[in-house]
Amino acid sequence: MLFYVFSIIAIYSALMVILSRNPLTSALYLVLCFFAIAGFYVILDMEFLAAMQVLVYAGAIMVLVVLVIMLLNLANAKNIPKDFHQMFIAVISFILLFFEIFLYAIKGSGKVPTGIYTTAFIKTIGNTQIIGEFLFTKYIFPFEVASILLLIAIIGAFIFARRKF
Amino acid sequence: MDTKDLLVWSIPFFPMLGAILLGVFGKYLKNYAGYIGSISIVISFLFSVALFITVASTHGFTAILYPWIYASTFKTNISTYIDRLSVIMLVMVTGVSALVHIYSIGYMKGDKGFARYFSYMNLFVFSMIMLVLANNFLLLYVFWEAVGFCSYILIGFWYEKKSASDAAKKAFIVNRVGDFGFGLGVMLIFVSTGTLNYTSVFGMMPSLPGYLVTIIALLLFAGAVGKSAQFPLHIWLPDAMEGPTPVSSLIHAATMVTAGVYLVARCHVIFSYSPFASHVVAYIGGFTAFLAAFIALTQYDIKRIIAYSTISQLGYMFMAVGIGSYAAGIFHLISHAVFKGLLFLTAGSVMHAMSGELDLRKMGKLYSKMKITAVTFIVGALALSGIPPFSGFFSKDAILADTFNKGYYILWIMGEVTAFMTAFYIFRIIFRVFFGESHVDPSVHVHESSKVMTIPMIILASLAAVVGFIGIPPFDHSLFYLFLHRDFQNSFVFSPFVNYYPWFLLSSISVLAGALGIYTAYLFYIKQAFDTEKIKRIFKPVYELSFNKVYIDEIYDQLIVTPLKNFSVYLWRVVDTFVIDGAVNGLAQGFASFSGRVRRVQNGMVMSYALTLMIGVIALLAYYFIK
Amino acid sequence: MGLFLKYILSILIFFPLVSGIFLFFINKENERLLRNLATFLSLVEFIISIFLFVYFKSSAYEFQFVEKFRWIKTFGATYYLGIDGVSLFLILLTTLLSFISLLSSYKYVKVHVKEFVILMLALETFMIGTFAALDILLFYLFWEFMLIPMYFIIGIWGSARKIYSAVKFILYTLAGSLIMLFGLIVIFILHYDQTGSFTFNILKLYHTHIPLGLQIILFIAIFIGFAVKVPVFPFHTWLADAHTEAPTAGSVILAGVLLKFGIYGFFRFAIPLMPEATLILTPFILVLAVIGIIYGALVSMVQKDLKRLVAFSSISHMGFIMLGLFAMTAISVDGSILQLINHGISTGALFLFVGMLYERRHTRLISDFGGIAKKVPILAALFMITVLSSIGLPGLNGFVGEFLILVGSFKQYTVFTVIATSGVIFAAVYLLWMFQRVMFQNITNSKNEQFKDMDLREIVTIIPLIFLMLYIGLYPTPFLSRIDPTVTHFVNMINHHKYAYNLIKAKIGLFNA
Amino acid sequence: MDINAYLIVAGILFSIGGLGVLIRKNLIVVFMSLELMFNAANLGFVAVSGYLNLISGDIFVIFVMVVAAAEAAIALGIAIAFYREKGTINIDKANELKW
Repeated sequence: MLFYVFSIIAIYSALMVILSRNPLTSALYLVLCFFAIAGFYVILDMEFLAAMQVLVYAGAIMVLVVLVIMLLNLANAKNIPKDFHQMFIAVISFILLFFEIFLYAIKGSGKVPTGIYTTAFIKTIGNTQIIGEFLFTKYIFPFEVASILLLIAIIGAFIFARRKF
Repeated sequence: MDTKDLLVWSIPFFPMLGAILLGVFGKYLKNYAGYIGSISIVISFLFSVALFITVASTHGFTAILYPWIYASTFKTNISTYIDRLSVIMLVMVTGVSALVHIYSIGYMKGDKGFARYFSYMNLFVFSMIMLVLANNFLLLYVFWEAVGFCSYILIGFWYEKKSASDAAKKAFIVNRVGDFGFGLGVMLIFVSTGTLNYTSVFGMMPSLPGYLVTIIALLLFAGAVGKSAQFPLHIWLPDAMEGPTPVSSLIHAATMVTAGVYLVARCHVIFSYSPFASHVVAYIGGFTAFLAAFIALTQYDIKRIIAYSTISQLGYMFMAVGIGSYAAGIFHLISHAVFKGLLFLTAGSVMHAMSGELDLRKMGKLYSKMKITAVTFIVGALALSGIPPFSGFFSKDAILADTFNKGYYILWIMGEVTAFMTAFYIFRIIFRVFFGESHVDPSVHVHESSKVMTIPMIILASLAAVVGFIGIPPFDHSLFYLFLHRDFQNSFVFSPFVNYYPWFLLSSISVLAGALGIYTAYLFYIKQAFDTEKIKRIFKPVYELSFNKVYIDEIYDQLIVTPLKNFSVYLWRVVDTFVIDGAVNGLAQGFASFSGRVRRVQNGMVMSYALTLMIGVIALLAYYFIK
Repeated sequence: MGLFLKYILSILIFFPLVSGIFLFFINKENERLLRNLATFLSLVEFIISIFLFVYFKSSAYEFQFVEKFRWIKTFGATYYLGIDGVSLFLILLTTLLSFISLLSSYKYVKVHVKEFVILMLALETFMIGTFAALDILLFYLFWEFMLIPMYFIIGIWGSARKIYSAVKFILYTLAGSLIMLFGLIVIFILHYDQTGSFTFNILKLYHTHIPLGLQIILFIAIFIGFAVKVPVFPFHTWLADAHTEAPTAGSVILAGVLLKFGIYGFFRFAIPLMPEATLILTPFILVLAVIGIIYGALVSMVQKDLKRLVAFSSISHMGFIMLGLFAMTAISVDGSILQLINHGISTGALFLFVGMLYERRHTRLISDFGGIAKKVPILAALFMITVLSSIGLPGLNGFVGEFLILVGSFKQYTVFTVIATSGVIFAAVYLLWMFQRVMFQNITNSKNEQFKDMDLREIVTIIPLIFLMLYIGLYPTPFLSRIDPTVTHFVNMINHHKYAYNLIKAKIGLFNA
Repeated sequence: MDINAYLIVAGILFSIGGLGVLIRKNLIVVFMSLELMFNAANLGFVAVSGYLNLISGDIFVIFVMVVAAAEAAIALGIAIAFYREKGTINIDKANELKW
């Protein structure tokens, strides 16, 4: 039941993201959408990810977006012409795309559960611990790389945002 | 290498050494260049005489210097073949060369290219010696071309003159046309016999099919036609007179141009097994003799007249070797070398005295001013006209008697008519240059040449007077015939004697023809018995034909040179630039315009790129789904 | 010494490249040092290559100085080097001409000296590598690398239409070599299908059995690749432009070495890989070769530009070489290979002389010269020898090669040979006519009054070539004795296939003559 | 809930995001649509991971978040630079990537 509620919220807010004219409205709907997705994570027993979703996406990234919108004063940037030709093809192709995804989804891969991390097992340890354990053992190298990536992103953002190149 | 070999190799060695020394250090040698050049030839001449004596008493032999080209089954050496024919040629070549070199010291005095001249001349003598000595066809071909090259650089010696460099180029290219045939002949010999050695090739001739022998012989003869300036490749020789006169004397009268005759005589085995080819040789010779004499009748340039005379006399020689009278041909070659060399040297002396003037119309009455030159010239002219007891009489009559007795009557008649014309044109020179009225430009100081020039002339004149006696008729009992004929024994007799008229009967006819020619010239130019202008008008077509050299140069120009040039320009401008390059560039432009259209797809709009990408993703997914 | 000889080919290949990298660290302002050092290093390279000549066993046809290392194991590519009598001389020619062309560019190349010498040295590496490689992939790698420096040499230091020529050169050759690559890969895959192992080793690929129909298609593909390089008649238009616009050094290397790759490719790859197709297509190739001889000569005759004239004469000469190679007798192939060397020497020297004339007068039009022999006796004399060598005057190198080609081809292809021989006449016509108009007659253009004769550097540049012209002309044995075993082996290998070829001929009734 | 339901929802979100990328011209909105697509993919990861009793999908989501964060920083930096350069954030003005 909860699933359907979240689904409706997510899809509705996603539609509003791309349909509303005001970027600020879009941003707020997007936050809503992220919350809905966080809800999915909770249903799927991944509370840690849900928390991360809210913190990183809804919190950090969207704040940044809103900040930029404010900074560039884009709230009323409405006079952008539309390209109906492009829109038409895009809509058609995305109906097709969705159709394909749908087909893949119902067809399934025929795989059966093989892992040992059943819901019950995760619950005995706690999902945060498991993720943490993995991150610092098996995925330590990607983890470190990710940190470097972030560092680079910081530098990159700084360079791009500087007034003069 | 034993002493005999050493003797052989020292003959070409000295001229070669001289050529290199003079070529490299010529600048520093100044006047000594002439002495070095001459001495090297004289030494070579002495060695030749020594070799002559050696060979006269023994059989011929082969001397190998080193292996030259060894490629798979193709093997040739740098090696020589010495027999009586080659030593006779050798003595003649080195002897005349030595005299001409000495003469040149005087003639070329003060020329800027003095050392260069002697270097070239020594190189020529070296090449000519090697040509005579070669023991295989490839080496012969090599030096065949080498003498052609020396002739090229010597004709073009005064290269500042356009006419000289043109003449040089013409000589080389016309010779190349002949050598084209010669080269093919050499290849055909190798292909059909598997070797290029004279003795092995000649040994295999009887076993080859007749048509092959004929083709080989004709191809070789093509080379001879080019080098010996026979019709239809004779056009280069008159132009070659642009070179210094001693060059004309040595190369274009005595030695190089006779190489063709030497070639036929050397390859007499091949030619004798192909009567057809031999007859081609004989008739071309006869026709050339007549044609050249006919042209010589009306020319005004002394050297050109003598050049046509050379062509004509070479025609006699080919006539002789073409009917199988090889010894007679060689005999005429030797005596012609002497008297024609002499004529050129004296012509050079006249030219020297007249400050380079060669036009008959601007001379006259020179006899009193240059007696030695005049007398020696007259000796040469008498020899050329076949008046006894000068050498030309013996040698020419040996040929004419054989033509008649072997039944070639047409050739004989042509020969006799030519003899008449020969006597006429050569005495035309004498009467107009040395006698008659003087038309000399008064500003020219006419003088006798220096001793260094006259002495070689005198030596040659005395030789021209006496050398004939080695062939006292009847020719086949003469000293010369008996000496040489051993070398020609292995040839196939295709033209037996059909008549046995005694020699004096035939000789008297030719002497008569010669005397008649002289008398006609006398009537024309001394007595002035006829109005020459009137005769010119009456025989206008004939006169024009003779005066314009039968238009052969013009015919070649219209028929070959100009069309070829136009065709080449067509190939370049149309085929190369337009068709091929056009196709290539057209292809490139086609691609460019096609890409020009295609690149419009890339419009720079990020969104449309993204759309395309999405469509690609959809297509891929669809593909995997269907698969 | 032993180690040196063992790896001499690698040393030869990479020495110039290493030298080039070394020169990279020298200040580009110091042009004198750069030039001298580059010339010196290329001289060292040449001296190293002499060891090849000395230690080459002349009686054997097998590959010598072989080096073999694993390179890319997955698809059987190896670093496999080795030379036989043919590649030996081509490598020697390369090292000599590289040295000479560096020495010749002291005056001609005035800008970007550093880049020029480095590119020249790199080019040398790639050229030697191409000749020494016995692995198709390695060969192809060097083959394509070679285009890069040449492209820049033409494009940067060329004259008027340099960009057009450079692009034309690279597109032409690239198109050809890509078609060739296709053919080589097909053979590679066929070999895999037949033996189950990947290899690029040329000696193993020789044994690939290719069905006849496919063989003909592949041969045509590979033929086009090499024919562009040679160049054979309809593929020649890049040559005139590239030769004309390239700087002297570029022209020398182009004519002296790059054109040889086509013939070398035929000899090493196309013919042994597809012998039956070769034998079937020989008449057509010979027709092209003979057309090339006559066409090149005729077009050359009417050129107004000296360099263009020499370039077209190259087409004519390469026609002779094609004729000799495809006539496929031991004598004619011997002659062809010798003529390869001769052509490199004489045409290289011709380009050097044209370059010298250009440096003095800054024009290449024949009509701008005339009468300069008087001013420059040394230049005239040496130029004359070179011209004569190119004409094929006996006693000089050109004659030996040309004669062997013709005499070898004569028996089987008489008509072609006769036509080809007439090309010898035309050679005399166009070269002597050119020489006359440039050197002889009176000085008509007052600018020619100030002509300077050759200086010491120029004489040193030319003398090795002149020496070789005389040496090969008078005593070709050291050359022929090393070439001959290889060639004999090659011809025997082809004749081995004649049997199969004759069967095919009988079956399809082709060329019943 | 059945795994398919999650995947279909993820698919819908992904499609909507992609549509947004293609039809909107506002650089910021395009960026937000991209984030939406990321999230759709994340949802898929988590759902499948849970279904297969694995943990790697979840770990991957964390990395995706890292990348998204980094991307956000850079992308917004670019957006500012772009706006400064062109005076607008109409994405059609970024049309120099051609020919």
